[in-house]
Amino acid sequence: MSQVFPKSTNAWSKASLITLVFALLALGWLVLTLQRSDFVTSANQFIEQPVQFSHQHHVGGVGIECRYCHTAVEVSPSAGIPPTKTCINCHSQIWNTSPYLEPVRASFRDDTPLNWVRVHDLPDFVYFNHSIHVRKGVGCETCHGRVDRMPLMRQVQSLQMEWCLDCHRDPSRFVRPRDQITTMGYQPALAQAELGPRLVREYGIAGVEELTNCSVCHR
Amino acid sequence: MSLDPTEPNPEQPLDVQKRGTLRLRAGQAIDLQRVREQLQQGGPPLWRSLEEVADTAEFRNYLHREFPANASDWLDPVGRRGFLKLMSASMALAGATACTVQPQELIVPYVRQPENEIPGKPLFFATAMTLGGVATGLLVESHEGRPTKIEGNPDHPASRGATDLFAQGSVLTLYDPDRSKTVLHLGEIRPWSAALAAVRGGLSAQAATRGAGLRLLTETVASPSLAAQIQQLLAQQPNAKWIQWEPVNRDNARAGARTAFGQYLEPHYDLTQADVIVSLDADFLSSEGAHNLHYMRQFASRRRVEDNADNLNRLYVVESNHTVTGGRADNRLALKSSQIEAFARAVAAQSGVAGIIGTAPAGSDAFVDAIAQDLAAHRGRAVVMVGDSQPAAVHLIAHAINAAIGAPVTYLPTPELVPGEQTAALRELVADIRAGQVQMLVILGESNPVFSAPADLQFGKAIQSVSLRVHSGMFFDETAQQCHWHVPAAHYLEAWSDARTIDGTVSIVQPLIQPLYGSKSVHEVMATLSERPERSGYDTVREYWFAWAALNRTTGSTGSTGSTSAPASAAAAEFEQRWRKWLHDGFIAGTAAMPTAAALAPDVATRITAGAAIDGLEVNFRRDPTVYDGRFANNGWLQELPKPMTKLTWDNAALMAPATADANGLHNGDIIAITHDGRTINVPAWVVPGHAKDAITLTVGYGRPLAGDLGSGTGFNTYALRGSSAMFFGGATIVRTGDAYDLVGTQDHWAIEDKNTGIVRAATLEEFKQNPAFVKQMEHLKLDKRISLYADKEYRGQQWGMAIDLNTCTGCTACVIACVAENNIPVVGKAQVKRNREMHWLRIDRYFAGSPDTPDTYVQPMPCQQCENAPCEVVCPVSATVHSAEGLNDMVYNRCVGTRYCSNNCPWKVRRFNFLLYQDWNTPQFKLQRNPDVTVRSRGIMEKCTYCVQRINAARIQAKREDRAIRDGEILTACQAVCPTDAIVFGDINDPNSRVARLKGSPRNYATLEDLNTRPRTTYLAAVKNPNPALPHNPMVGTPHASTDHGAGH
Amino acid sequence: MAHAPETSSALHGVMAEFDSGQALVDAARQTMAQGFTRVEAYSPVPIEELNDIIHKKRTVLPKLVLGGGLTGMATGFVLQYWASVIEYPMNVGGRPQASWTTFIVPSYELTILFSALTAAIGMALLSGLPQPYHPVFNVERFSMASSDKFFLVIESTDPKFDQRAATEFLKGTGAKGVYDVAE
Amino acid sequence: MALQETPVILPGHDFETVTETIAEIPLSRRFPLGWIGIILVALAGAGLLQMALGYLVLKGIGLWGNNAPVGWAFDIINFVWWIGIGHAGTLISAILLLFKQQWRMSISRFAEAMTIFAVICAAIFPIFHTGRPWLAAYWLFPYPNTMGLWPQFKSPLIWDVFAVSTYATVSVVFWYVGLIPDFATMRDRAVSRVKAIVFGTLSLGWRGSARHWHRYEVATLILAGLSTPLVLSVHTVVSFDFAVSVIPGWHATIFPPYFVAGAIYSGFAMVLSLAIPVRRFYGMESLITMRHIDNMAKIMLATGLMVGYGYAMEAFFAWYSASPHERFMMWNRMFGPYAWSYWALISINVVMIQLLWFKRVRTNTTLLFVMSLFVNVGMWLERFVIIVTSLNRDFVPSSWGMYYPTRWDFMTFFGTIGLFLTLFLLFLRFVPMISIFEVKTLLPQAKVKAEH
Repeated sequence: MSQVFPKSTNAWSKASLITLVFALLALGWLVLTLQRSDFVTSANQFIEQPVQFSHQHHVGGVGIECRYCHTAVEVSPSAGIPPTKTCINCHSQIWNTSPYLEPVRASFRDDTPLNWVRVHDLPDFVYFNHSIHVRKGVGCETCHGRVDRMPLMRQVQSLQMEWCLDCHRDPSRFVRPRDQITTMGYQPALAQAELGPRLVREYGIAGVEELTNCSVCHR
Repeated sequence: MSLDPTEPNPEQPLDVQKRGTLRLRAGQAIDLQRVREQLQQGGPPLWRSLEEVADTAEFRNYLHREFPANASDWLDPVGRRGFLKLMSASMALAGATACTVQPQELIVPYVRQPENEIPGKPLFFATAMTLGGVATGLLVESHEGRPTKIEGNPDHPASRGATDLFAQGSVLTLYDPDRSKTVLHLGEIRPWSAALAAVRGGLSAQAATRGAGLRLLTETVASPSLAAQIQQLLAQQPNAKWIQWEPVNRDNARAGARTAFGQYLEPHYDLTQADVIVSLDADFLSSEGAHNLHYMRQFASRRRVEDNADNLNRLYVVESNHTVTGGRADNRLALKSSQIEAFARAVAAQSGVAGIIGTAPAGSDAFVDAIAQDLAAHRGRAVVMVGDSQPAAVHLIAHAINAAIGAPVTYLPTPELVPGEQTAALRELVADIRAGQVQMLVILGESNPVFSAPADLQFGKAIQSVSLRVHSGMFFDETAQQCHWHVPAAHYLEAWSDARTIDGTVSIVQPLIQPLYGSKSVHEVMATLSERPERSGYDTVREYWFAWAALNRTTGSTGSTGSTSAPASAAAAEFEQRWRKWLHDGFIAGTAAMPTAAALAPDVATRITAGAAIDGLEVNFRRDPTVYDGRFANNGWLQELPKPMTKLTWDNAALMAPATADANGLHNGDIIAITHDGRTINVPAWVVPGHAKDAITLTVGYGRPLAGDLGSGTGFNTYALRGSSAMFFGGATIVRTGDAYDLVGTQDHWAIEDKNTGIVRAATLEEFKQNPAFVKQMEHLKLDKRISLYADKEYRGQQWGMAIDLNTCTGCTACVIACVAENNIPVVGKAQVKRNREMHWLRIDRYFAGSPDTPDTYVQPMPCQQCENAPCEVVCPVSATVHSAEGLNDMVYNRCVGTRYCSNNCPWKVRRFNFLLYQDWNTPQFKLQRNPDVTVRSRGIMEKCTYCVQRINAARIQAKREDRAIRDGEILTACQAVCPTDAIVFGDINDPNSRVARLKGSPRNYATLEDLNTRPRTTYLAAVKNPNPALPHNPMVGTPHASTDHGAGH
Repeated sequence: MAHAPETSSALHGVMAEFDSGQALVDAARQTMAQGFTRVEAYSPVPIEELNDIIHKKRTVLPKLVLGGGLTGMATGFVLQYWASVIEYPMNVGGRPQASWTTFIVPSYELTILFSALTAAIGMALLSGLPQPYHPVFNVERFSMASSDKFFLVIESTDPKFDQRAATEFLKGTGAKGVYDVAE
Repeated sequence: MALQETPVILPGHDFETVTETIAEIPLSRRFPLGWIGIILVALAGAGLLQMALGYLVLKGIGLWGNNAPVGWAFDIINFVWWIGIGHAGTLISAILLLFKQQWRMSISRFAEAMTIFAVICAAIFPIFHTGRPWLAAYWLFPYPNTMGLWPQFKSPLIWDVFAVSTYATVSVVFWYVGLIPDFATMRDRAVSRVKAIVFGTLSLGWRGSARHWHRYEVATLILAGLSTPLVLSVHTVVSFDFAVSVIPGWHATIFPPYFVAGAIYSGFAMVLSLAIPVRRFYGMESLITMRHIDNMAKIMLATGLMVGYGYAMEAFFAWYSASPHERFMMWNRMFGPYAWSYWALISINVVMIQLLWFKRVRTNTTLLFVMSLFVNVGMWLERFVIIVTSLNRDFVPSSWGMYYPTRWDFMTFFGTIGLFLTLFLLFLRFVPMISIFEVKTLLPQAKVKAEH
């Protein structure tokens, strides 16, 4: 028989080709979306910690300044996670019998460190330095978000390279005065478009050519 | 097309390592005649190996025939087992890497944060490392309590910031996973208390005889507090004996001084004052040992010709082996070690030393005359130096010459506390043991006498009769195996101690880390022999110095038991202050020894015992340039470090002159049987141009059966040949066995033809004076203006560059190992080095010029040239290597996909590729060592010198935080920091006042391969040599007369 | 059986079979001369004259391909310029960022890629392919159209179409056989 | 000249016999024993390739002999070799079409198939020779990624990516377009319903209408017109990998034409290596006649002479440049440790090829077959010489080093030959190996007299 296919095949074949084209486009879109999703970046994910430490309470409620605990932030690449001693400074006086804080007391008693789970985890080939960012007017909030509203610490930014470049290509959009570094919910006194470039000049922030050099972050 | 007929049988994986790589077929000697002819006819002006010059058909055939293969890959059990699993995993990876979520990581903060410790910031602690009875002052970089990198202590009066390659390598030994970890009794794990009890038991058994059966065997002791402990023991056990033993000891120098001056003294030459230096087998320019660091710096200060060309000194070297120092000589004479005495006598006779007569060895008259005249012409500004391997007689003669010519030399007490002649002491110990007088033997330290003692003493066998043998060392080595008890010893970075450096200055050795295992410091082991057996090392050291401080509070020198009237608490507080200062500074100021008024015995000439002449072949024993006496045999960095002159890695060999090899029909890798004093060993031959004829040099320390995973079985045990009567040289005969061995070097892999392209440039002092800009005339494409298709890119602001002075560089290779340590460079192993896959970012290129018998040697450190118009960058498809605004040729490991195109397109071939997973990702100890500021590279990634970009970044961040510019000299690259001669200078080339900019302004400054217009940021300062015009010398390399159109002319 | 005139409403047309290309061309000329407009010829090998005789129109494909090629070239150049000059300018070996000479090759390759894809896909789409079902296949003899027989179809949509007259006319053109083509 | 008169198709063929001869092979249910035997060997080779590549991904590029001076070796040699081989197919189907060479018609189909399979084999190497192929596979393509980074478009390797992927795509498209009418023939002749559906789907419903043919002919002509500059550009771009570098022996302006000529040369050798056994085995002597063989041998001679000219020019430039690096490079090629490879390639590509001046040689299929194999070896050696002997000794003598291949190098290389043969044998069995409709146009039946 010469006629191999039923008449409906014509419609089917054309429909399937159109579907294929759209499916490929959708797949491409999916991949591009997925690679920036929280699933991949680990942003906004609940992370179980040995002690459910609430930044909301300590920062927002009690009003402890960031640098009380993260002491190295102005001098070291690492902001520093406080030693148990820092917790005990207060918690030997208040809530000193709370079962909630037993791991902290146990740590201090037994001289065994607490094992916190890293929330902001950059790849090992990225060399981020807190001290220089803080010195040049990048606020804590810019990268870490409204910590004072986080009952549990979470990552709010993607921490992907394009996100880093966003600021390194034009820091004037993000910098703030040095005395506002630890402010949560900072509002610029002037329009950022005016203040930003001024701070960039004042703080001697390097130009885009330097800031986007590979070896600035990768060594 | 059968490319690989000699491919090894996969059934025999071990053979792969041992097959001949660098040899011709056994039995095909080099045609030396042909070599000479080639050279006379204007053969290659620069050459790297003899085969290259000879250009023999056999050599070429061999090159075609030999196709080594990687047979072990067939047999790797992990590979086979994991094959399917990883296959599927890798396929999954291929699709899924983009979406991989990083594994969860823990943060473990301190419970109580130590003072001064800022997480993420390295700290530097001053300490010192002792080797061979001399300490070097160090600064050790520590990251969160992990020592990671050794630097020299710039404030230390003796070394001024330089370190040698053993100090650089020592940090790896700390983390060596093969270190001994527990107390062992006959191989079984025991608690420390059991060892303590055994020692106490042994000691109390000696009480009756007041220690008559007790012997203590240590390394050369440079620690005052340890010496005090030992003296205390000897006071309590007056019949006990203490023996110090180092296989590469300084007996000859000590004996020479004792005979000449009546006391053990250490001569200190002031090379800054010396216009003429005569080295009689003294290898004082190699980066081995604290003393050399001092001399190298002084020597280099007289090789800089920018301000005053007449500053240039002249170095004569007379030696048997071709050493680093020989390579730097302005005039060099290769002479058998046994003839150097005669040579010295002849010089002495001509220099007016009364009572010494002698005729120069055949053929060296002119050299003797030239030296004698030069010495006479530079009275008061010339020195004669003698190597430790020369017998006491030569030292005596040199003392006499130096006295006669008024050499700038002072005599100081020795750095070791109790100098002596060690071989004799060891011989006496063995005699005592044989006589049954010894019941208890305590062996401390790394000198490993069972392995390293002279073979004729049969030390290992002899001590079997001692009923209690206790050993403490960092490794369960050959000696530990022959002892009842073994106590793991602490590394110097783990324990408190103290030590004297070459001029007597004391450093407190402070630990940077708690002992990784249950190790005990030597002080703690010694304490077990005292009435306070559990005294900590810290207490021992501190108490000793407390007592010393009490004596020296006001007087400043030892002697009076001055009355200490001050209350105890005030004294303690004051001491605490001083102690802190000592620890901070890294040394105790004012402890340097005062020169002794050494009077040369008037009858010195009669005290010289003439050495016996050696007819025929002579065998020399020398310490190894990289594994020292064998104690670093398990140190991968040092094993893989190419030996400065031979460029061999992972092995030692019988070094010999081309003429000797020729006469015996030998070629590189041919195994010869060397017989000396009735003992025979088999060693592969390696031909060294410029080696003395009829002499063979063996380095010791290889062939250890119990060195550890890396070191065991590498090389050949030459201690087995060495006897106590001829510790450094003696007569020998050799026989070719017909077997061959695979010796692997990093440079002479294969070479036939060379070409002169002005990579190395040199001139004599005369030529330099006539034409200071001689380097410019050596460019073979003389373009006045570099033409380019593109507009020149302007580099503004801070621009990094480097200048390397070929006149001060000695080729000691300390920079290579410093680079390895700083930049987490992996060790690849012999099989991979054989495939040209060593990972060193910085290599020291070594070229010979002239005839194979009397070659000139040129060395050239070759890091990344950091070209402005970098050929590597343009060809990278993924921007993994691009230029930074500061002119760095950035290498981004995480972006690299590994096409290797950049390496192909690099004219200097300074890029290194991780062909396999070279980095050890599993051993936890090695993880501790790594520099956290440098990415650890995985396989499939290109890497290269970054000018230590991590240091640049650290300095830049520091400077920006302080709102200032980076100061000149604030950034030292790792190679620059370690360099004993300050030959490497790094800095901002746009700052006209920076050191590097001033050097780049020197007329000697040139860029290699300038005609490619890549504009390297690394440039070189051409060498200026100062040969005696009265002696024949090879034409300088790269000079106009040598740069005739060569290369393609063949 | 196909030539049994099933005079149902669903008739695609009438088909004539010829032995040679020459015969088909001759028949086509006659048919067109007769004033038929909805005609199609089928042959196992390309016969360029048939298109000129029957359809008289050249295809627009070349113009489409030109458009595709220019799009490819622009895509290539703009992508490279944007990526290396605007998005992330880097100093690569001291070369200028907008180094147009080096952009030639990818632009050139994309020109060809886009053109070729336009040509192939355009050809198929203009011809209404894929179209696995077609009434002409209902004629058993038509399976020879891809082997060694030549066919001419006068379609029923032709204003002048009359099944009987068309059949008769085709028989008169020297056809080896004339068949009804069911829809 | 009698040969000149040898027709492109031997007498005795008409439309039916042509269809029959060619279409019978894919439609038959029979698997010839010889075919089974060869494909088993070929499959073993392909399996070897899979194993070699799998282990390579697992362990790293260090399995191969590549090292620090010689960063590229078998990997890129094989890549260039295979890409070069591919060129003959496109040349036959595109350039000869533009030149209206009728003899191309019976060999174009399988020459094109050869092109595609050769490009597949070639494409394996650039991906797998990278240290991290799992990244190279997509970092080399421009796509909007989260790193804000794009490929570095100044690198010839990126040009390669564009050139090779375009070449692969266009070749497949061109080949498929050429197959559409033949798939229709297969559909119409298929006995089993399954085959009818498969070929029917592949033919897209091709009916051979005048309108179809018109657009088809236009499209084919355009594709040929596009493929011609494409094929010339591909090997030009491949040659840029070398010519754009600074390495003596690579950095040469003569490379693009020299590489293209070499590619066509080796491609025709491969077509001959395949055509000679295939026509005998499948009894296609009447369709692939001595005229084809003779013409191909002549092209081989012509391109071989061009390649020889290239060698001469390389040597001349080295001397004339007055650059010591260039001169040394040439000296090293001729007398260095790999001199054997240089002289082997000269004796094949310059000396042996002169035999093709003789008609007796060109008509001796056995001899020609053997020679074509030698030419393939010779062209492989040419790439060996260019890549390995240029890299092993370049500027700074201290960094010189020798290269020795390992068994993994050989396994990968022979593995790709196995893969190639597997694909080619599958093609022979399941796809009409000669263009049915094109061959028919050569027959008198297809001739139409113009009216005017």
